[in-house]
Amino acid sequence: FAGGQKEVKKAERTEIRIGASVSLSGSLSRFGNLVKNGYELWKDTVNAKGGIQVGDKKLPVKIIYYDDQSDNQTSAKLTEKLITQDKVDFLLGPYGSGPTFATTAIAEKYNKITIATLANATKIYNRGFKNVFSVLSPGSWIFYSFIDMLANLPNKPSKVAIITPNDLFPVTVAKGAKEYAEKKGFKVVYYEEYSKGVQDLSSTILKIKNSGAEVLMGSGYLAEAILTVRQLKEQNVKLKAIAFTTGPELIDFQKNLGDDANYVFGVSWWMPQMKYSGPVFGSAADYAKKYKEKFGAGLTYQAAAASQGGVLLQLAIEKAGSLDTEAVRNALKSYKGTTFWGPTEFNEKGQNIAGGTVTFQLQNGEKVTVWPPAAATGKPVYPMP
Amino acid sequence: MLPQAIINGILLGAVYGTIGIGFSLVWGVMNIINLAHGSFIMIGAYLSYTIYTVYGIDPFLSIPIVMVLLFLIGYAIQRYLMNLVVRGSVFITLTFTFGLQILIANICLLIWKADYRSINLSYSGASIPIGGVVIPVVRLGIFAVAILLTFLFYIFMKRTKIGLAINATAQNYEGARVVGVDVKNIYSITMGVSAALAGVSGSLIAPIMSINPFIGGPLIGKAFVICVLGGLGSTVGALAGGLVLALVETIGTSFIPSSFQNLLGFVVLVLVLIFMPRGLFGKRLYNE
Amino acid sequence: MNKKLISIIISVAILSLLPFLVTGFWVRLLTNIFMFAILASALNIISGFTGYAAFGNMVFFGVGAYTVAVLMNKYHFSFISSFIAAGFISILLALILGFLLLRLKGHYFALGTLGAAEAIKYIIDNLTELTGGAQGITIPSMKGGPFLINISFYFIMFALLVIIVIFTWWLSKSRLGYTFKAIRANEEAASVMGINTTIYKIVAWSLAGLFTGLAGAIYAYWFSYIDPPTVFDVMWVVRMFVIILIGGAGTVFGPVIGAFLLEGLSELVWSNFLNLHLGILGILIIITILIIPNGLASLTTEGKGLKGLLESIRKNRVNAL
Amino acid sequence: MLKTEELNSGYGDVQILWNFNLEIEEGTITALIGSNGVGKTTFLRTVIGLLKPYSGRITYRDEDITNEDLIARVKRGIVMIPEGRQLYRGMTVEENLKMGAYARNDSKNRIMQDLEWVYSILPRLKERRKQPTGTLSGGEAQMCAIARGLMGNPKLLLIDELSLGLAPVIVDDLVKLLKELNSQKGVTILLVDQDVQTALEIAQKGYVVVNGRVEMKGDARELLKNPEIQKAYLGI
Amino acid sequence: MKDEIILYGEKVTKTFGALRAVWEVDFSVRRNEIFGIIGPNGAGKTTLLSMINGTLHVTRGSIHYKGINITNWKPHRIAELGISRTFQIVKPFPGMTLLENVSIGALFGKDKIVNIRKAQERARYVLSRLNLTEKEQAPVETLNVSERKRLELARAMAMDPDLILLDEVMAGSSPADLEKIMELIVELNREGKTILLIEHVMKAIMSISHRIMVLHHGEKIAEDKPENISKNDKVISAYLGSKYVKRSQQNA
Ligand SMILES: Nc1ncnc2c1ncn2[C@@H]1O[C@H](COP(=O)(O)OP(=O)(O)OP(=O)(O)O)[C@@H](O)[C@H]1O
Ligand SMILES: Nc1ncnc2c1ncn2[C@@H]1O[C@H](COP(=O)(O)OP(=O)(O)OP(=O)(O)O)[C@@H](O)[C@H]1O
Ligand SMILES: [Mg+2]
Ligand SMILES: [Mg+2]
Repeated sequence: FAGGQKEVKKAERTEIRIGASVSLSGSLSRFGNLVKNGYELWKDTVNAKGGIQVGDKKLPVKIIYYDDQSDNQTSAKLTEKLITQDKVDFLLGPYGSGPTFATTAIAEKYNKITIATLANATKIYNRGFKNVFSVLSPGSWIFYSFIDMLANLPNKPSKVAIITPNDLFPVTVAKGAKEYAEKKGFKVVYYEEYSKGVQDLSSTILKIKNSGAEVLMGSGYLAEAILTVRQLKEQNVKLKAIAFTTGPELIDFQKNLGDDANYVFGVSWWMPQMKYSGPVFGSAADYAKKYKEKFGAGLTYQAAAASQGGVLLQLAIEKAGSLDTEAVRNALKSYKGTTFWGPTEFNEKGQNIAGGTVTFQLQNGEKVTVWPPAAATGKPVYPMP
Repeated sequence: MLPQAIINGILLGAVYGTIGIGFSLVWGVMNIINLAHGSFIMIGAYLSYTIYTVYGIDPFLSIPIVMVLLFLIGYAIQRYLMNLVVRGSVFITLTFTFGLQILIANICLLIWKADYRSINLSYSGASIPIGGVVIPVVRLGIFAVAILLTFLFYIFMKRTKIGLAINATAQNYEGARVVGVDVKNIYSITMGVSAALAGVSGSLIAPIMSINPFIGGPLIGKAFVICVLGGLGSTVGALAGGLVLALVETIGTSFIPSSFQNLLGFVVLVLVLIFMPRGLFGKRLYNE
Repeated sequence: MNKKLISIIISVAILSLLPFLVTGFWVRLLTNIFMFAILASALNIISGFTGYAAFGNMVFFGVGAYTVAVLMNKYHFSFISSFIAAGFISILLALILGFLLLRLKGHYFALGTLGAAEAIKYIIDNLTELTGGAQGITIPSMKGGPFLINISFYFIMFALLVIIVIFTWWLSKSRLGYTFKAIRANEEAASVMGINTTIYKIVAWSLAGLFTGLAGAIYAYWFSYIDPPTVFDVMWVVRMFVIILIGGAGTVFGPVIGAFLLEGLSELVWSNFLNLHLGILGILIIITILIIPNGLASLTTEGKGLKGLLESIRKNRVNAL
Repeated sequence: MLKTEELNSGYGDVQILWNFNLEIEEGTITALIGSNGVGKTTFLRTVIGLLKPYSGRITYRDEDITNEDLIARVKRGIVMIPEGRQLYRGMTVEENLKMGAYARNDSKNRIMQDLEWVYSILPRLKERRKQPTGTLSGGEAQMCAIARGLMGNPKLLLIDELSLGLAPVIVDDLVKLLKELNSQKGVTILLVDQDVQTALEIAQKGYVVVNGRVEMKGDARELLKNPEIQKAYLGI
Repeated sequence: MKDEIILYGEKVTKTFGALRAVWEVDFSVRRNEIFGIIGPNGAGKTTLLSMINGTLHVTRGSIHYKGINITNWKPHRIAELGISRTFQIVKPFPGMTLLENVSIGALFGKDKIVNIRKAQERARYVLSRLNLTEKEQAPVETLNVSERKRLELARAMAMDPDLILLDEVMAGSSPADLEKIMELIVELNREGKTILLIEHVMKAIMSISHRIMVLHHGEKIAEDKPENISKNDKVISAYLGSKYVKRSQQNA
């Protein structure tokens, strides 16, 4: 009866089938396409060498993509399709925590492993799922390097403000930043979650002004980062430093803001300037070069994280020597190592607890890495002129 | 803090007003809730952006060009598509404009990609301090243009023959035909004018907000609220609706967390509907 | 009539066997189609029959889903009891909103419901303690193997669909159905005939709300993670309107036919055109309205053969200006 | 002035008018009478151009206007006061009247003069000039519709149900008005009315319509004396 | 019993802003009477009727039916008491057939038939009395003026009311149809129904009404038997006109 539910026999394999449902259209498509670039780059790199070593055979990688149209409901449906129709062996995750919630629930039902490349909302990993592993460290960590940098400044500020749209990932980030800043002795004089998707932040800006904050940390997305910088200026609010999670690393940010983008800080999970290296891609700089050859400019951490997802999967399969879910899961669990992306180690829930973050600053059009010192290519300009 | 919030609200409100006027016009005249209105605004913003980046023309100066282009787009859409179904039920026209909206968004996606864009003027961010408050220059300019155009539109509707004909057609299709109004043309002009107004809104938001092909949806949400607040079929109402919404948003969120900003707009909408079913300035007998 | 009955029985039989023969993806797809058919049928009661464009109908879906989520996540209720609770809360909400909003007419009503739905969405969004706020809330997944889980949800949705279709069928023949239609046609005249329009409108709205809320309840458990933007998504209502439109408003099977066509076709035909499918959906909507504005159900009434079909298409066209 | 030859017209598949022949001389008043549903309104709608005839010919001042659209016909001075009034409900009386002059190319001054003239003959409307027409009483609305027609400066005036819902005094006034228009301004009038007596009293010529066909035509006085007509339409 | 008053109003008033549409009108209608209301256009006749059946709010004063104060009741409750009305500007249910239109009246109205088939039977009977049987399945959009008016009447009759409020049901009807409707109204009256009638067709209202009330500028200026009304100077100057008097003398 339940013929459709049976697994394909493994003996006849000629390739490793990997499924990825990503947003190629709709509101998340900009990032969805970056993620796809990352997956493609990894796949080409592996297949150029004949594929992944599974036991005594080398099997090429085939990635099947579907477009979830930036809709959670659709991404769940497509994941079920990838598993039951296309019979994929593993899954690479979508962009964002929302769709990852949806796809990992399906994958768990069928006992398939997902490497969640761009989803680190804590809640995803608190559901007791066995089959989800995160490339990124917990979302709440992303401002750590920026806060560390502030704490080490000679003329360090004492009052900081944190704002975030009330959306899954940004709020996780903002809460983490608040906790860490307080731990480091800063006074969080203003913390606010504003409505997602607003086109006007003037009252929030006013409240920041009134709070006497010296430094602003903004969680959220590109549009909000641009809006914040612009309205800060309009309302004549002068701060000593401004930092964002998403925004400064993208070319759009500078294009949209011109000179006003100068000296804004960005925090990121990864920068090409970092001095990590490891198997598959070599060093971070090597990776950046490869990316540029294939896709031109515009490398961001999103693409790198996606490639890193592939790398982790590849290393685990090679270590397990099989495509069996159980074996690969064990290999991932016991993995501890460094690649171009940096260090990785998973806890019980599948979160990466070894990763760090970097802080950079836009200085006259250049992204200058300023923290941690080990990766730094320049000094932070503080306070902003 | 409050005076500044009020200033911010008023400046933003005029822009909201322009968003509402064109929407309200099409709704009032043709009984169409034009879900593609947000897309028209988006096209206006993109045109303004493109003219600025390619020819370096200031968005304030390119407003007439954008208006003309959007008028043509609106006119053509009405003439060759919408006129075919405009006599159908509310469901039909509504769903039709929804289809149109998806289509336009996707065409824009092909042309301009999903990237966020906005116009960065040399004087953006400049502001005039007066007393304890500051007035951002760009927003002041936008405010002035919005008020001016609202005024011109008001005159157009009240004083010109075409304006009267638009109104008459709105209220009695056959009655308008009988006195010799070319209703096909009037409908198309109406949509054209509405689109031109949307173009103005687009030009005005391009320097202060980020645009991408998906901003149409949220803007429609605003247009709804503004239109209902102000009352259907009233230019002054749309302006008032815009001001009220913007003030509610800016003043309201000065006292309560900003996460309630969107909630506030809708709560006001529902309250107004319950207590003043025709909005602040809505006319009786308008599409009843 | 007899022929119709036979084809219905055959369809039901096929749909009962199908999940045992196809893969999990198809089971999900069908479950999803059933859900949209339920939602569209529910909307059909208030909008198709009674003529009130309830744009905010998703409010019931969201509230139903959140009832299940909160009860199961926070208070460890079983699914069955949460499901029943979702039904009650949906009706309660319909009563409250109905008394406030059903005095409004036409577009104003559409907007009023939309406003109320958005307001409730943002309230749930801000009740972080209870609902998890914008971060969403997870629901304990159903226990069991994938096959069991798949067919369970399949048959729950299927049963609800059958119930609502039977109900609509009864409605179309009943005094209640006449009443709804009279209200749609001319409310003032209806009230002068002795119809308490307020009460009947609330009845229609509650029925729509009940079924929508129950569908939302199942959805939450099925999906195991919900957040406000998804379960209160206005675009879903628009999709339901498109479904009703394709099938035929105010008819019994229209919404079901529409759901199968729109959701099924979109899956089979154009979801493979990466990047383009949304545009295709737009074009499809426009073409449907240009050609068969009254839905497929309007086509069956005219004579036989291609000529009859073309004739009925011609007759049902919206007259151009 | 106006002539229809073998006119066939109707709604889609439902043909209403059959080989309809009618002729109106310039400067006269013609009455079109018949029971309900015989096609009088349909005829007027075809003449003004709201309906396209299936076949046949319409000539106006010896020019074939069969294929001309409604706007061109209005510009020629053919004006209709439609059944059911068709006012713009949300607009004021005055705005409605101004719309009546829509197709005219006259100066604003001329139009304002006409407005005053219309007000002078229908003073009730002047009282209500700022009231939205949707709230007028039935009879006031009828007056407004007639006044709007007059604002079109008609050469040929088609009136569908002049007296419908009007108080007898008002009907008297309007009848006087039509006579004046006809004799002093030379407006040609085609009048449809269920008050057959009044209609035939002011008309020179009458047509009787039965089931979409002209059944009888002739001098209005004679028709009034015709026993058949007296029996069928005058209730005598 | 015969002279029992079943409907009366005291100082009934309706204002729209500064406009006195109806001003302190006292009136009373006796059981089984045909009570006519005439008056110039805009005199407030329709407004008064709408207040009686609850579609318009009463500004001041009170209205009583069979001893119950029904002032400002909802229209549907008044319908349940057995009062039905027609609209001067007809309001059919579009998109439904004639039979369905009339069935709704039977399903609700006074005695609320629950069985659809029974309601349709009643509707058919009513339609046959109005010569509309042939058009039973026609969509209402295709009806002409007189048919629409008769449809209004049919719906009101299907509700099986005791009191029927008729607002210009004869306007636009040809003399032949007029005759039939007049007969029907008289017949209904003989069957025991009380009728309140607004009409500008003098021939009709003068011949079938038992009593006539005349409104002018919202106020009552006369109330009497038809033959006296047509001689009342106030009524002649405000409403009938001298020509009417002349003509009716001629015909007589
Ligand atoms: N849109 C329509 N579709 C089909 N039939 C129609 C339509 N409109 C009117 N009719 C039919 O056409 C016939 C003629 O109608 P018309 O209105 O021309 O009659 P009339 O002579 O003006 O009658 P009345 O005195 O009642 O105004 C009527 O029987 C009516 O049912
Ligand atoms: N909603 C309203 N707002 C303002 N004025 C109104 C409104 N409704 C009615 N009126 C006015 O009240 C007066 C009485 O109107 P009503 O309809 O009762 O007259 P009527 O006696 O029925 O006249 P007719 O014989 O012409 O039908 C009219 O002058 C009308 O313009
Ligand atoms: Mg007629
Ligand atoms: Mg009246």
